[in-house]
Formats: sequence, structure tokens, C-alpha cells
Amino acid sequence: MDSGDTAWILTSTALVLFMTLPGLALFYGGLVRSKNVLSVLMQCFAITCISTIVWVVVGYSMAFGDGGSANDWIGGLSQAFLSGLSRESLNGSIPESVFSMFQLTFAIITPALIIGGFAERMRFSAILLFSTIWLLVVYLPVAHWVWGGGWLAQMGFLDFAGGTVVHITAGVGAVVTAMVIGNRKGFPKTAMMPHNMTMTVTGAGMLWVGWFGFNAGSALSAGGDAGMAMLVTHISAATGAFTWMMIEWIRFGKPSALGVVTGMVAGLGTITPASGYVGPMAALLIGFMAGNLCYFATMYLKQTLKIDDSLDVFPVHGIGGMLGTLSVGVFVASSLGGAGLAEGVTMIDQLGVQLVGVVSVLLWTALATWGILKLVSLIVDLRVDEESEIEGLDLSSHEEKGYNF
Amino acid sequence: MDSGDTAWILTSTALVLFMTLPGLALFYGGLVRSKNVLSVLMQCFAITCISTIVWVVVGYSMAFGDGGSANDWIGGLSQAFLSGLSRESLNGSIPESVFSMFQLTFAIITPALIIGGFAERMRFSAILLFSTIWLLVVYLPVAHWVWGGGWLAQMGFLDFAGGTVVHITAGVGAVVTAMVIGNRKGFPKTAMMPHNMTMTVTGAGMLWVGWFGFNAGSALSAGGDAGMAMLVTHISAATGAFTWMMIEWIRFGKPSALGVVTGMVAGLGTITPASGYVGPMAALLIGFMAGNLCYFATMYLKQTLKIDDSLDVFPVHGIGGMLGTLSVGVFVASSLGGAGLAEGVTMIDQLGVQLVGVVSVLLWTALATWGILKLVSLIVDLRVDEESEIEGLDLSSHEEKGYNF
Amino acid sequence: MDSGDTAWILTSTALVLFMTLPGLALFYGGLVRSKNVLSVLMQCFAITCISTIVWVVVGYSMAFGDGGSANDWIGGLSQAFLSGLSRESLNGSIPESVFSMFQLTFAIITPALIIGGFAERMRFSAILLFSTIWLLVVYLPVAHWVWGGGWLAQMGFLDFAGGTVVHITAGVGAVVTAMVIGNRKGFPKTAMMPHNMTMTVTGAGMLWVGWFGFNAGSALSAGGDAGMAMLVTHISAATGAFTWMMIEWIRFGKPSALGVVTGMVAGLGTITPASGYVGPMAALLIGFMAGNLCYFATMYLKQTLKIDDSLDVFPVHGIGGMLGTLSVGVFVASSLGGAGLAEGVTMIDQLGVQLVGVVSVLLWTALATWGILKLVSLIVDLRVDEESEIEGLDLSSHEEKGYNF
Amino acid sequence: MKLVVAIIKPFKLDDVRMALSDIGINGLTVYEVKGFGRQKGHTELYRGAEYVVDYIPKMKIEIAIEDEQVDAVVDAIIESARTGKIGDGKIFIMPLENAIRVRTSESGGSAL
Amino acid sequence: MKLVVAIIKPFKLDDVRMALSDIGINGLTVYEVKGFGRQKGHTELYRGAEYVVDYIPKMKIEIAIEDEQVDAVVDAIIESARTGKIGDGKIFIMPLENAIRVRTSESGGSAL
Amino acid sequence: MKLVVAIIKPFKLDDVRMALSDIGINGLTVYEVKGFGRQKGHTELYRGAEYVVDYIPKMKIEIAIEDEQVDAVVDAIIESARTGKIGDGKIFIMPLENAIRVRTSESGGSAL
Ligand SMILES: Nc1ncnc2c1ncn2[C@@H]1O[C@H](COP(=O)(O)OP(=O)(O)O)[C@@H](O)[C@H]1O
Ligand SMILES: Nc1ncnc2c1ncn2[C@@H]1O[C@H](COP(=O)(O)OP(=O)(O)O)[C@@H](O)[C@H]1O
Ligand SMILES: Nc1ncnc2c1ncn2[C@@H]1O[C@H](COP(=O)(O)OP(=O)(O)O)[C@@H](O)[C@H]1O
Repeated sequence: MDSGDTAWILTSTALVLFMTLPGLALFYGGLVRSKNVLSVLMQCFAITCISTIVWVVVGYSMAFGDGGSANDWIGGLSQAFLSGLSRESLNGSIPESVFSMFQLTFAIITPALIIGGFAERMRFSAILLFSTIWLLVVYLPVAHWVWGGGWLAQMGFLDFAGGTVVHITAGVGAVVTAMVIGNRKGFPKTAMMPHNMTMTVTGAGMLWVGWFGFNAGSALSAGGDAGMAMLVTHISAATGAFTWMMIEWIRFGKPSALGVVTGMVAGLGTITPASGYVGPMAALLIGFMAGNLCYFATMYLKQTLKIDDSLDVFPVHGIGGMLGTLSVGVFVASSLGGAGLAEGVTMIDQLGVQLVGVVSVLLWTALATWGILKLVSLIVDLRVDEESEIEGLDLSSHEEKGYNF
Repeated sequence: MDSGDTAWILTSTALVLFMTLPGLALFYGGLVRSKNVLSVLMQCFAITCISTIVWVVVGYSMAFGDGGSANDWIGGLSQAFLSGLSRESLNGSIPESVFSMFQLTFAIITPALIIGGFAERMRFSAILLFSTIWLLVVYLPVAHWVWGGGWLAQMGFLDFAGGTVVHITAGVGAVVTAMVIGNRKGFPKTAMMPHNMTMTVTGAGMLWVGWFGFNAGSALSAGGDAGMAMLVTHISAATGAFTWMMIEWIRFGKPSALGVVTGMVAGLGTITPASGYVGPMAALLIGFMAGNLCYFATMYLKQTLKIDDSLDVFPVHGIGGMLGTLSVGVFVASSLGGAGLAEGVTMIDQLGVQLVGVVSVLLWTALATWGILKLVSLIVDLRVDEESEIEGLDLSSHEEKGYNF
Repeated sequence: MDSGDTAWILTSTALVLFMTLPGLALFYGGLVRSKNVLSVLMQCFAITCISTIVWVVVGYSMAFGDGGSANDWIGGLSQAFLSGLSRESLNGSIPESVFSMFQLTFAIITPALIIGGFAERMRFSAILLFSTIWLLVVYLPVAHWVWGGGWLAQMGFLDFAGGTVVHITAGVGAVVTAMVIGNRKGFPKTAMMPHNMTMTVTGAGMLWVGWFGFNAGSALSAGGDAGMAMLVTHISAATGAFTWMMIEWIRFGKPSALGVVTGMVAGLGTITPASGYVGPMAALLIGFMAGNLCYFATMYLKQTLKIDDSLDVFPVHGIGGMLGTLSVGVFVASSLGGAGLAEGVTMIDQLGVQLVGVVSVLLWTALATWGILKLVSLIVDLRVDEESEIEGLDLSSHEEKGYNF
Repeated sequence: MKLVVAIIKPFKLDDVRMALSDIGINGLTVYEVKGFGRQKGHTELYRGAEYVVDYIPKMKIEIAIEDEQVDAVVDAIIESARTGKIGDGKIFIMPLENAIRVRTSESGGSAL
Repeated sequence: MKLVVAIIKPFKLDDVRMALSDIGINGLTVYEVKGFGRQKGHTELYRGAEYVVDYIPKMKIEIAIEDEQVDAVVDAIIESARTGKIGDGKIFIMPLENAIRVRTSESGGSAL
Repeated sequence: MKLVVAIIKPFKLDDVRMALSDIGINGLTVYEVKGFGRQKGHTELYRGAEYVVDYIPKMKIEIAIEDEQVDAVVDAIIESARTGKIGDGKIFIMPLENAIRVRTSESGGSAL
């Protein structure tokens, strides 16, 4: 055990939880109308609770346990209820408790990201049911495929900190949910302005800082790998934000705070799978591509397809995750400043593997999300009734108001 | 000296300060009416300053110094003004400066928690006087009894991170103050809704994250103990929040954001004394019990006894602290996944010691708090006059307004 | 490489970024009128992006690279585009990537601090141009003089964490900009109250916590030096805040939240250059002096000179930075609890060196800032037109509103 | 001239504006008010205690018009604001002695 | 019909409502306004400079009633809103030509 | 008595108050309203879509005065509130039957 590595992963765990609570909660909460702000905060908290309980009961085991003959697909239940995890057990140079806790924070933020797709209209009970099943059917298996020794890991698929495991699954989950439950009443004709951009910007700052734990923590040690991961993460965030800002400036004459922070998230989500493998110059480029691609994806989804993925989860996280995961295939090359391809693997090989991973996770997530929603809708309506939507979820679902100034 | 351990305690110190500033300040600030929000934030800041000065002058020495023949009760003044604390002095594997600074953050948050009992009506000068004396008469002695080698420590009393030292003292201090200065004008007939639940939820998220430093930092090292402490802390927080949410859902049909975050604090406060001694399964149970017990205590105090412990410090922190401290006696057993009882100590023995600790700290705190308030009231009115209370403390005590939108 | 040291500097990097985003953004954002809040948040974000890009391209190299024959004045371009910075390269006991990333966060916050001088009236494009050039002409050279082996470093000038490099340059940059672009319309006759003091206090709490990374991180290791730096930082913050509060209480009968948090920043800024060199007793004194001097400087600038350094950057950071830098000369003495003067250096010698550093940085910053503003004004108007100023920068520059409750 | 004052449900504001626009009314002033009346407010829970919030958010619209437009305006408002449920609101007709446009000092009907 | 408009101290709102309720008035509309008058506003300090905030938060109540209720209503308001200190507020009586209930199109007294 | 109601641009409020003060008017009530009229509102961008915010923030001032003061008040408002651009606002003159001071029960002109 190395106390320095442990110190950094303990810290990273705190940082990643901080991304969700209050980071993401504020980022999303500010973007909705004031009558729904508490519903978003509440959903982030409730999902945190549920993911934690699922993780303790079966989640950790399903993702990182030994699945025996089914290990290609899913971990077994041998570590259900964290059995076998003692004060002494290690994972590499850090205690297993720390590893499990760090990974749990990823299992928390992924379903929380999906909230952005169905914000302002989904029924609270349906959200809790959906999130629980989605964790079991989408997140935990995919985490096992990529990080738990499953089939993608065996193929040599590279996803350092979750571009695929977290961002593609969340982005696809969100847009499918948005399509199944339908647009918010009034979308896209009525302006549904963020009710509190200062809240969103606050959350964005927290996300940026917390992401250092997300990416640099994924090194699972405190050394050059973590350092480089933090550096490229930061560069991509800055470049993504700057790029989005410049596009808005050029197109509309006025750059917006919403644009800057969205570009930042795009840059962060996109560098995530690559953060352990690439160098600073690649990060500049990845951030620049993220700003561009995610920008145009957002506009296309909102204005052309008119799909109400309300807080733009798919175009930012989904597209960003795909772009980043594929770009690993290129920029990992040591000739491009990367950490280097595995022995005997060519760039084309690696790109192929990355593509297989992206496509299969995308398809599985889309299919499973759709199925889960159908299942949940048999038990409870997915959507609140129209009057509740007009009144706002805060009062209709939680009998509370965000503000009483 | 171990640089990894030091890195983690430096980080933990930042996390625990973060719990108070801005965590607790926001948590509490959102719960009061908008005319009093700055008064709460201001009190948190001012108490931080005062505790720091007291700590440097005599506090560290009184809590952790050698008290000579009085050492059972109180540390001496040999380390007043931090004399003897140099760049080289160590405490275990970390610099003494880091140990002292870490402990200071506990001395800051404890009197800050009490604010919740007397919010929206106590005079600012009285608060400062009260907090100063309370630190000297309640907090520092109790910290010495439990952590500084005092009589409870000698009995084998277990309080890992302050369930008794912090939460029982704060909870009891708050309710006694609430009773002595009386209810807010209009309580309980008038609705005194939180003026900004988004602020409270933000603070709650910060408390959750910061609590990782509070509990896992109390291991004073970065290893398996810290890792397990963080894990059980997180589990109890999630379970406590989830439990409170379900109770509200069952009883009223609508779970509230206020309920979720209160349950979270209950889960955190309750696991605190146990966090270094118990395993994940115990944490699930402790969180569940905390959610239940603190919920019903809150309702009972507010609705049956009609005591205006305004922000529910006693039912959440006081009751939680007691429950947690007692539960250590049971769940520390290695057969229940705990760290194990000391050689030759039975569960009954340990429970007995825990009970002695809880009862004596409760009684001492109640008595001393009452006495201090009587003393302070000889110097300055404890409460602002009625007109100032109606106008709000922000304008009447600080000539400022929270918001000018 | 030491994993514990690395863990702490990774953490410190996160903490210092946190100071800017969202810390400083909120601190400043709350102080302006609500029609300008987003412009301030946006400026903080945009400057973060720009500083990052500048840093990667030439900044790191100009500050810390080897400048060859010009090394007294500026680093060379040998490390432009971070060339040579690999996963393996070290700086002392930490990876070079971590060192570079940590230092970058300082290059981010310095121009961000200047925003306070020109808030609510400067044109966004002018701000971006100004900040970019200012970094190249003021920040990077001064950082090289003091920390990169330049002429001040060679003289033995002591500035542990940036009292001169960060706070004097920012303070002087702000007041010069304020004077060049002129007062806000209506200043000082009209009351321009902070629109959201709760936001400012939130930011203040984040600054306090983040400053632990700023000062204790500047030890570049996790040991006694970092521990002592954190301790004295905290003490000075508390004393500065307490002092300012008491002055207001005595002078006006009512201490304000704005006063407390300003005193805190004064205490923090002032201890910054000294934090690695002095002991706890000196910190008490430094905080006390900071509270006094910065208080009276603020009143003098605002009420007597009527210079609209809108958020008081010069009197707090500039004056604080000078006071702190000079006080190093005294309190570094081991007889006063400090880390000790260098062999053969007397207190008078050291004070002389400190004075040379302060005066030359002050003059260079003032002159260069003035010149840069003149240059930028040739390209684009420095100030928005009157109508935009009345309408507010949020709408006129960014076509967005902070709040839609 | 008359001042027609309508107190309506907030989410009907856009409909009312469009209806007024359709009959040629393009100037009006609105603000948020709280109404007490037959309609019961929502409840809020706080620590298990239920508080009825007895005021209801309403939108108040004021339209200065010539006498002969009153009926058309009233009809347009009724049509567009009605949901048929309690709390749909009221219309008050008040006498207006004069109206002046600040910019031009025009007064009377041409100021509207 | 008349429209009785009262400008009162905000913390007196509940008392006034109860007093009106007692004399059978159950419909009214309120909103927050700022008053300038004899009463001096509070001061706020900012960086040592004292700014007098010269507006005072007030609550405005509007009650549409039949002519014969005016005196009772005025008395009820005076009784319940008075503190005896400067700034207690004003009551204005304005003519109301008609009132219409949106939901039912009833007009006149039965619309109230 | 009359109630003079002025709807003006918010940043002109202080000027108007001073102008009224100069002619001896010291009591008035103001509140924020949103106006629809000829003046076009600002646009806001959201994800590349441009939304015209068609209401404009205005300030409404109400002044209860004796009949003979009306002209002076109207002139003072016009003078101080005019910028000459569209949206400068309106002044409405409404009849006021009585005014009562809550504190003293005085009524009529002496209540103002
Ligand atoms: N007498 C009155 N004077 C002024 N406003 C009234 C009066 N009665 C009702 N209102 C306003 O009209 C609104 C609707 O009235 P309410 O009695 O709830 O329903 P309805 O109009 O369907 O009868 C109220 O919320 C209140 O704002
Ligand atoms: N002439 C007026 N026209 C409109 N409103 C007025 C007038 N005079 C006073 N008011 C309103 O009445 C409130 C109370 O008036 P004020 O002169 O302060 O005290 P008092 O009513 O006790 O004489 C003011 O704040 C203002 O809102
Ligand atoms: N018929 C009306 N009834 C009530 N308020 C009106 C009317 N017409 C205009 N207003 C108010 O006056 C304001 C200014 O009117 P507008 O037509 O924009 O410009 P102008 O006064 O210069 O002609 C509007 O914003 C609105 O608040």
C-alpha cells in the first residue's frame, strides 16, 4: 500500500462526489425554470442514494467481481454486500475500500447525468425505478466490459476515465428517454430560459475542479500519469470552452455564459477517455474538436430534429464521449505525444477496437434504455400530468418551493 | 513523517473547513427567512474567526496539552500560543502543525452548528460572547476528555470523529439555548419556510463531501482505516437520506428536498463516532436507524414539544450523535464486521462505557450551556428587540441586505 | 518522485483552480449589480481559458524556462508548447506536469483578480485582449524574476506564494485600469450595492479553503513546511476578518458581512508572501495589520480619492501584498518564530531586498498596465457605450440574464 | 376613456395578449399580484406541518382604451382567459379622465 | 361600486385580511410596492458610506366592493393596520364602473 | 382629488422623483411593471435560437393629489421622464373620490 497514492484517491473520491453534489445538481438546476429547480436537485440526491445502495448490495460485485464463466459479460455476485472487502484488502497500491468508493462515485454521476434528458416533466417515482434498473442493466455491465476484465477490456479497448462507460451511456440514455417521454409542453416554440445562470456557472466551476479527480484519479496513483491526466484535462476544458465562445461570437456577435460552460463540459467529456493516454498538444486539438462538434450537434438536435433532450446531454456527453473514445485510437501513439500503443498494435487496429466499443455500447444502451422505459411505464406513468407540469414539479411532486425571497 | 498521510490530513483540513465555510453557512442560511440570511452567514464567519483565535491562544493546549495532575479533566497551558509547535514537531506520522490545524477545524464547526438553535433572534454580541465561553467551558474540556487523554479516553470510550465531542455537545447546546431565549415570534403558528432551498441543498452537498475529511481524516493517516471510514460514512449518509425520504413519501405522499438533506445529515452525524470502527453492513443499518430516529425526534420536538430549536440541531445532531456513539458499542465487534473490541472488553462493557460518556457529556453540556447563557445575559441582552426581529437581523444588526435583485 | 508530495500538489492545484472557478467568480459576481453578474462570471471563465492557452503555448516557458543570457529578465522559448514535458520529467519530488499545472492556476487567478477594478463597464473584447497581453508583459516576467531564477530571485527576494507575483501585480493592474477607463456612471453618488451578498460570502468561503492550496501548496511538498504554511494562512485570515469586523463595529455600531469577508481576503493576501517563512504569532500580527491597513486604504481610495477600483482590488490585494512582502523581511527571523534568514543576511539586508522587489514590481506593473491599455484602446474601445452600461453588460454584451425567477 | 383592469391566471397571459392583439389592442401594462378569493391556494409541507399558502399568484393587466372599445376588450379577455375553473379572475372597468404620452405630450385618445 | 385601495405596512397584511374577513370581505388582490412619504427609510452601509434607502416596502391591497360597504371596509382597515407611527399608510377610494367575473361572465355586484 | 399614474423608464425614476419634489410633491408609491407597446423588447439568445422578450421593464408611479396640482405634476413628469425615444411611457389621470390617512383617520386633501 502506498499512502501517497491512497491520499490522492481519497481526495479524488471527494472530488468526484463533489461533481454530482452539488456540482451537477447546480449546473442542471440553474438551467431549468424556477418552478422545477428543486426537482432537479432532489433527483440528483435521490439517485446518489440509490446508486450507493445498489453498489453496496450487488453493484461493486457485478462491475468488478469475478464473473466466472460469464466474466466476459458481467461480474459475479461473490462480492455482493461488499463481502470480503476488509480494512486490509488492497487493489494495486491502494486499499480496496478506496478503490470501491472511488468507483462508486462514477456509478453515481452516470445516472445523474441522464436527468438532463427528461428534466421538468418525468415522474419522480418513475425516475427512481428507471435509474435503479438502468444501473443494473446498462452501467454495471458496461463498466465490467471495459474496466472489470470483460470482453472489451480483453480486446484492448481503451477508456481511461469513462468516455464510454460514463458519457456515451449517459448521453444515449438521456436522448432515448427524451424521445420516449416526449418534449416539454411548449417546446420548442416557447422560450424556456435558464432560471438562474449564476447557479449553472457555479456548478460548471465545480465540475471543472471535480473533473481533476475524475480523470487524474483514474490513474489510481499519484505520479506522472495522474499529473499528465490533470494537465490534458485542464487544457481540453479550456480549449473547448474557448472554441464554443468563439463560435457564438462569430455567429451571433455575442458570446454567452451558457456557451462557455457548455463548451467546457464538452472539452472535459471528450478528453475523459483519452486523459491517461495523450499529451498536451493532443489535448489542445481534442478540446478544439469537442467545442466544434458538440456545438453543432447541440444546434442540430435542438433546432433541426427538435428533440427535447432538455439540457443537451446527448450532444455534449454522448457525442463528446464518442469523439474522445475514437480519438484515443490516434493520439495514444507515442509519435503524437501519447503514452504509446501496446506492443504489436497498430493505430488502425486500435481505432478498430475503439470503434467496436463505441458502437456496441451505443447500441446496447439505446436498446436497453428503451426497454427499461417500457417496463417502468407498465408500473407507473413516466410523465407527470399536464397540470403538474404547468404548476412545476417542485410544488406538484415535492410540495416545496425553491425560493421564498 | 509520512508525506502521504500528511497530504491526506492537509486535504482533510481543507475539507472540514469547507464544511463550515461555506457548507454549513449555506445549509443554515437557506433555511431561514431572507431577512436573516446574512446574519447566519456572518455568524458562521465570525465564529470561525473567534474559534481560531481561542485555539491559538489557549484552545489547542487545553484540549491536547498535558494537564499534569488535572489531566483527567483538562489539558494545561504549556502549549498556549502554540508554543513548542515548530516546523519539525510531529504527531504520529504527520507534522504537529497539521494535527493542530485539523483539530482546529472541529473546534470551528461545533459552535457554528449551535447557530441553528437560536437563529433569527439572538443578538450578535451575545452570540460572540456565548461562543467564546462555550468553547472554553464545553468544547475544549470534552475534547480533552475524549481525545486528549482525559477520563473518558482512559475508560476506553470510543468516539472516532466526534459524535460526542462535536454532535452531542452542539445538539444539546442548541436546544438549551433555544429554550432559554425562547421561540421566534410567531412560532409555531406562522409558516417560516426556508427562503432558499437551493442554497440549503448546495450546502448539503458540500457537507456530504466535506464529511469525508471529517471522518476519514480522523484516521490521521491515508490507508485502510481512512478508506473504510470514508466508505461507511458515505453509505450511512445515503441510507439516512433515503430513509427520511421514504418516511415522508409514505406519510405525506410527497418526499421533500428538505427531508432528503436532513436525512443525509442525520446519517452523517450518526456514523461519525462509529466511522473508524464499523463495516459497511453496520453502516447500512446505522443510516437506516438514523433516518428513522432523527425523523421522529424532529417531529416530536417541533410539533409536540413546540421547542423552537429552529434548524433542528438537537434532533438531528444531538440524537444522531447519541445513537451513533452507543451503536459503536455494538458494531465495533469484529463478528459484526467491525474493527474489533479491545482485548478483554466485552460488548456489554463497551456499551456501558459509551453510555457513561454520552450521559455525562449531555449533562455537562446542558448545565454549562445554561450557566453560560445566564452569565452572558448579565452583560448583554441575549435577544434582539421585537422590532429588530420583525425587520430582520440583516438590517437591524448588520445594516445590509442579502439580495438586491 | 514522492507520491505523498505529488498527491498534495495535485490537490492544491484543484484548490487553486477552485479559488477562481467558482470562488472568485462568486465573490466578485455577488458584489456587482444584478444586471452585470454574468459578465463577471463570464470574464472569470474566459480569462481562465486564455491563460491556459497562453501558458501552454509560451507561458510556462517564459516563466520557468531557461532564458539563457536574458535569464535575469525572462525565460526562453525552449519549452514553448510544453515541449520536453513528459510523463517522466520531474521538478524536485513531483512530476513536472504537476508543477506546471499548479503554477498555471496562479497565472489564471492573477488576471482574474484584476476584473474587480474595471467591473461593470469594460468591453469584453478589450478585456480579453488586455488580459492576454498583460499576462505576457507583466505576469510572466514578474513570475520569472521571483520564482524562475530571475534577478529578484538572485538577490534573495522572498515571496513564498505570490504576495508580489500575484497580489501586487493584480492590485496595481486593477487600480491603473480603473483610472484609465474611469468611474462607473453614477459613482460615487449613487449607491451601487452588492446585488447578492450571499453569493459573495459563498465565494469568500471558497477562497479561504482554496487558499490552503495556494499557500500550503507552494511548499511543493507535503510536510512541515506545508503544514506551517496552512496554519499561518488560516490564522491570518481569521485575524484579518476579525479586525475588520471590530473596526466597523466600533466606527458604525454594526459590523457587516461585506466587512468580514473583505478582512478575510486582506488577511489571506497579506500572509501569502510570508506563509512559508513565518510562525503562528507573526501570523496573528500580520492578520491584524492587514485588517487595519487594508481597511483604511479601502476607505481612502473609495471616499477620499474617489477612484472607482470597483471591487477594491488595490487596497486589499495591492496594499496587502506590499505589507506582506515587506513583513517577510522581519518575521522570517528565527528569533521571531520564522524559518530563519539565509546565512549572513541581516534583517535590514532582507528588508532592503524586499523593498526593492516591491517597488520595482509596482512600478513595472503600473507602467506596463498603462501602456497595454493605451495599446488596446487603439484596437477597440476599452469601455462599453453609456446605454449598454445602463442596460447592463449581461444583456448588452452577452444577450443573457442572470436570473429569471 | 376607460381603464380595463383584468386579474387572470398567469399561464393565460400569452393567450390574452394574442386575443387583444387580434382586436387591435397593442398597448398594455402587466404585473404580478397575489389574489385572495374563493380559489384555495396550494399547501406546502414543512417538517410534517402543512401550511396552506392562501394567496394565489395572478397576473394583472391594465389597458387604457376609448369607451367604445370596452365591450370588445372585455369579450376578448373573457374568451381567452377562461378555463371554467374557480379562480379565473375578474375584470374591472374604471373611468379614465385623460391619458398623456410622455414622449410627445399628446393627450386623449391619440396618446394610447 | 368602489375600488378601495390601501397602502399598508407589510407585516400588517395578515391582520388586515382577518379584519376584512370578519366583516365578510373575502376577495382581494395584493402586491408589493415601494412608498415614498414622510417615513424615512432605513440606511445601508457600504464601505463606510451611508446610503439612505429612501423607499419603504409597503403592501398594496385592492378590494372591489359595493358602495354601501365602503365605510365598514375603511374602518376595518384603519383599525387593523394602525400602529400609530408615521408610515401607517393611506386608503384611496376610487370609482369602479363595473366588475365582471371571467369564469361566468356575471357582472356588477354579483361578480365580486 | 386625482390619482396621477405614470408609466416610465426605470432609470428615469430618480429624475422624476426629484422633479416632483421640486414642486412640493413628497408622497408617492411606485412599483415595477412590464409594458407592452410600440417599443420592442430586447432579444435573448438560447442555444442559437433568438427569443424576443416582448415585455419591457417599466416603473409605475402613483401620486394622489388635489385637482389643481394635476397640470404641474403632469408637466414635471413629462419634463423629467422624456428621452424622446419610443417607450418613454404614459401618464393616466384617474378620479379619486377620497383619501384617508390610516394613522390619523384624516381624510380628503389633508390626508395626502
Ligand atoms: N372583491 C375583490 N376585489 C379585488 N380583487 C378580487 C376580488 N375578488 C376576487 N378578486 C381577485 O380575483 C381573483 C379570482 O377570484 P376567485 O374568487 O378566486 O375566483 P373567481 O373569479 O372564479 O370567482 C382573486 O384571486 C383575486 O385576485
Ligand atoms: N400622495 C401620495 N400618493 C400616493 N401614495 C402616497 C402618497 N403619500 C403617501 N403615499 C403612500 O403612503 C405611504 C405612507 O405615507 P407616509 O407619508 O410615509 O406616512 P403617513 O401615511 O403616516 O402619513 C407612503 O410610503 C406611500 O406609499
Ligand atoms: N393602452 C395602454 N394601456 C396601458 N398601458 C399602456 C398602453 N399603451 C402603452 N402602455 C404602457 O406604456 C408603455 C410605453 O408605450 P410605448 O407604446 O412602448 O411607447 P410610447 O409611450 O413612446 O408610445 C408601454 O410599455 C406600456 O407599459
